[in-house]
Amino acid sequence: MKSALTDACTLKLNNFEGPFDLLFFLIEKNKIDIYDIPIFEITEQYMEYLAAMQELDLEIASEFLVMAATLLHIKSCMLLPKHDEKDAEELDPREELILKLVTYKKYKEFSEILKDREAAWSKVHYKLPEIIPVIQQEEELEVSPVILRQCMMEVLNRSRERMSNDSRKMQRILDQERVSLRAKVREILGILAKGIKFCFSKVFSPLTRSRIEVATGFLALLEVVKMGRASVDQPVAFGDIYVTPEKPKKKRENRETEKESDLA
Amino acid sequence: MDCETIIEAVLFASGDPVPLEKLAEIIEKDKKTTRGILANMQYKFEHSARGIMLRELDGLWQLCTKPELDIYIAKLGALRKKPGLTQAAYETLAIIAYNQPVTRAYIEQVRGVNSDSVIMTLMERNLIREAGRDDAPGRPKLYETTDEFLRVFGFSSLRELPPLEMNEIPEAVETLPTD
Amino acid sequence: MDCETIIEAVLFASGDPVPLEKLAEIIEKDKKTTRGILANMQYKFEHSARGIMLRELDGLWQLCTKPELDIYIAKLGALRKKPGLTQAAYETLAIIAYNQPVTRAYIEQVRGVNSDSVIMTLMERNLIREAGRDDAPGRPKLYETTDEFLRVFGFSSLRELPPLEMNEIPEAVETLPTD
Repeated sequence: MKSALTDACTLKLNNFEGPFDLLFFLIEKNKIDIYDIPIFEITEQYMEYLAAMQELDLEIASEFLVMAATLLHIKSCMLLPKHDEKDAEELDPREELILKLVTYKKYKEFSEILKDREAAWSKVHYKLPEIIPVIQQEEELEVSPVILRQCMMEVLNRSRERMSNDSRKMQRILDQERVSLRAKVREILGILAKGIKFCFSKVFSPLTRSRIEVATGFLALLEVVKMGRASVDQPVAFGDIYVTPEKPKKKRENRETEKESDLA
Repeated sequence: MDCETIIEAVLFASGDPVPLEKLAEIIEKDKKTTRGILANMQYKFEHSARGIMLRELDGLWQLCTKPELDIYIAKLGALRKKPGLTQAAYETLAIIAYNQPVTRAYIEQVRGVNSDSVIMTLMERNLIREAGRDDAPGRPKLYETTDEFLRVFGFSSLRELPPLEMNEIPEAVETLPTD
Repeated sequence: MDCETIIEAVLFASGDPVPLEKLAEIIEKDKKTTRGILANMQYKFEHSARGIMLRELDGLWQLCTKPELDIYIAKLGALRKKPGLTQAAYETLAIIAYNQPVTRAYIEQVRGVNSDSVIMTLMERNLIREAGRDDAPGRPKLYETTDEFLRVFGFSSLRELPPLEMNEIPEAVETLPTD
């Protein structure tokens, strides 16, 4: 093989698309079997080419340097003595490179075919389009019952979510404000059961209870009085109301009054 | 190479009218011969099942489509736009379909957004129509789906609407506040 | 009205490739019948003294001049010849054509060199386009060839790409002599 340096100088130096392109060129030039690359010669020629590029002050793309490193690595691997049979069966260090080169070759060949076809078909000429007015045509709607149903479910779910957001807010208010008459009646009866007299405004103090609670408490008190379980006394108009427990009346009568209060 | 073949290709590629002189130069004939060839071509185009014809405009020659084929060419310009429905339209249509007749207020309650323009679109598409007025205060308009709705969705009657499983239907809808 | 007449006029007026579906719709035939009519027309154009021919591009149909008439059309002048592609562009296009949709990383792996600007050029020439993103980490863009690729290189569909015979590679590698 001749020195590649002289050759390389005559080459259009930056004509190679990449390291594969250059390697491929060297392989073709030396009429080498791509499946049996003499790595020592190829590496040498490749390095000489890079050196030539450097001499000419051409910028060497990093890919070319990576390939140089790869070639040198393969070369050193092949220089290592093989220890035993097993090593011999191991992968040829060139294999990966060869695979890549063969693949590259296929596409390079096809790119030649593309070039030829392009040349052939560039002889075909087309006509510029006429100006054709665009008519907006209303065509059949593309709809789906499945989507209709799905949208219904989505909108309902969204509605539910929105509602539950609203009702959660409402609930929070109601949680604070909801006062059941029955609960208040039970509360008052509970106090009366202890047999003690109490001041209504102390138990249902506006300081500790909401307005609704106080009002409901008052209604509950009236219920309790109606039931005959307590008597009330208000010594001063608009003053404190004192509640005194009363003995329950006959059972039957009780039940009736309780029923009434249920209805109320 | 046949002169008619060349002229057809040249006029086709040009698109624009080409002067007789230019054509004569290309086929390497004199003007009179070229004119004869063109006239012959013109006759053949006219009297055969060709879609195009040869037209002379003041010494310029041009290929163009035959005028009677205009209606077919116009179809090229027809945008093959398969309109679908937007999510909003589907939702609104679904609410109407499943609850008809229904007021605009109800639709907006369920969707949670103003639905005026969607209802307009659905009316324009003839998928819904007005169906009298509700007895509620203000006597709001009611909406229902049309036969076109059934046809487009391929239902033979409203009973064919895909069922909504009862457990999937949120109670919220039944207890809607009338805000 | 004769279907061939209509198709000729429509394709002439269009200039651009027209989908089979559109032609079928215009002549009011089914796709199969339309394809038959087109094949018949194609044959007739080819075997008569016509200057134009009918070509298919992946289901799209277009009229164009016969390639052998190029020399005459060139005499019209003003032919807009696009500059040729670089070697790198052909290589990249070859890799994309056979592996589409394909990532930039794959192209660079095969070519052994950065291919950003080549891909940009091919995109500008409308020979390739983006085709979504790969599922791989980083979700890299995918590239595929366009109808313009088919048109420029004279394929009626990607199925016409000549086989690459990649299958011969593995065997060859297995029988590597150990130098």
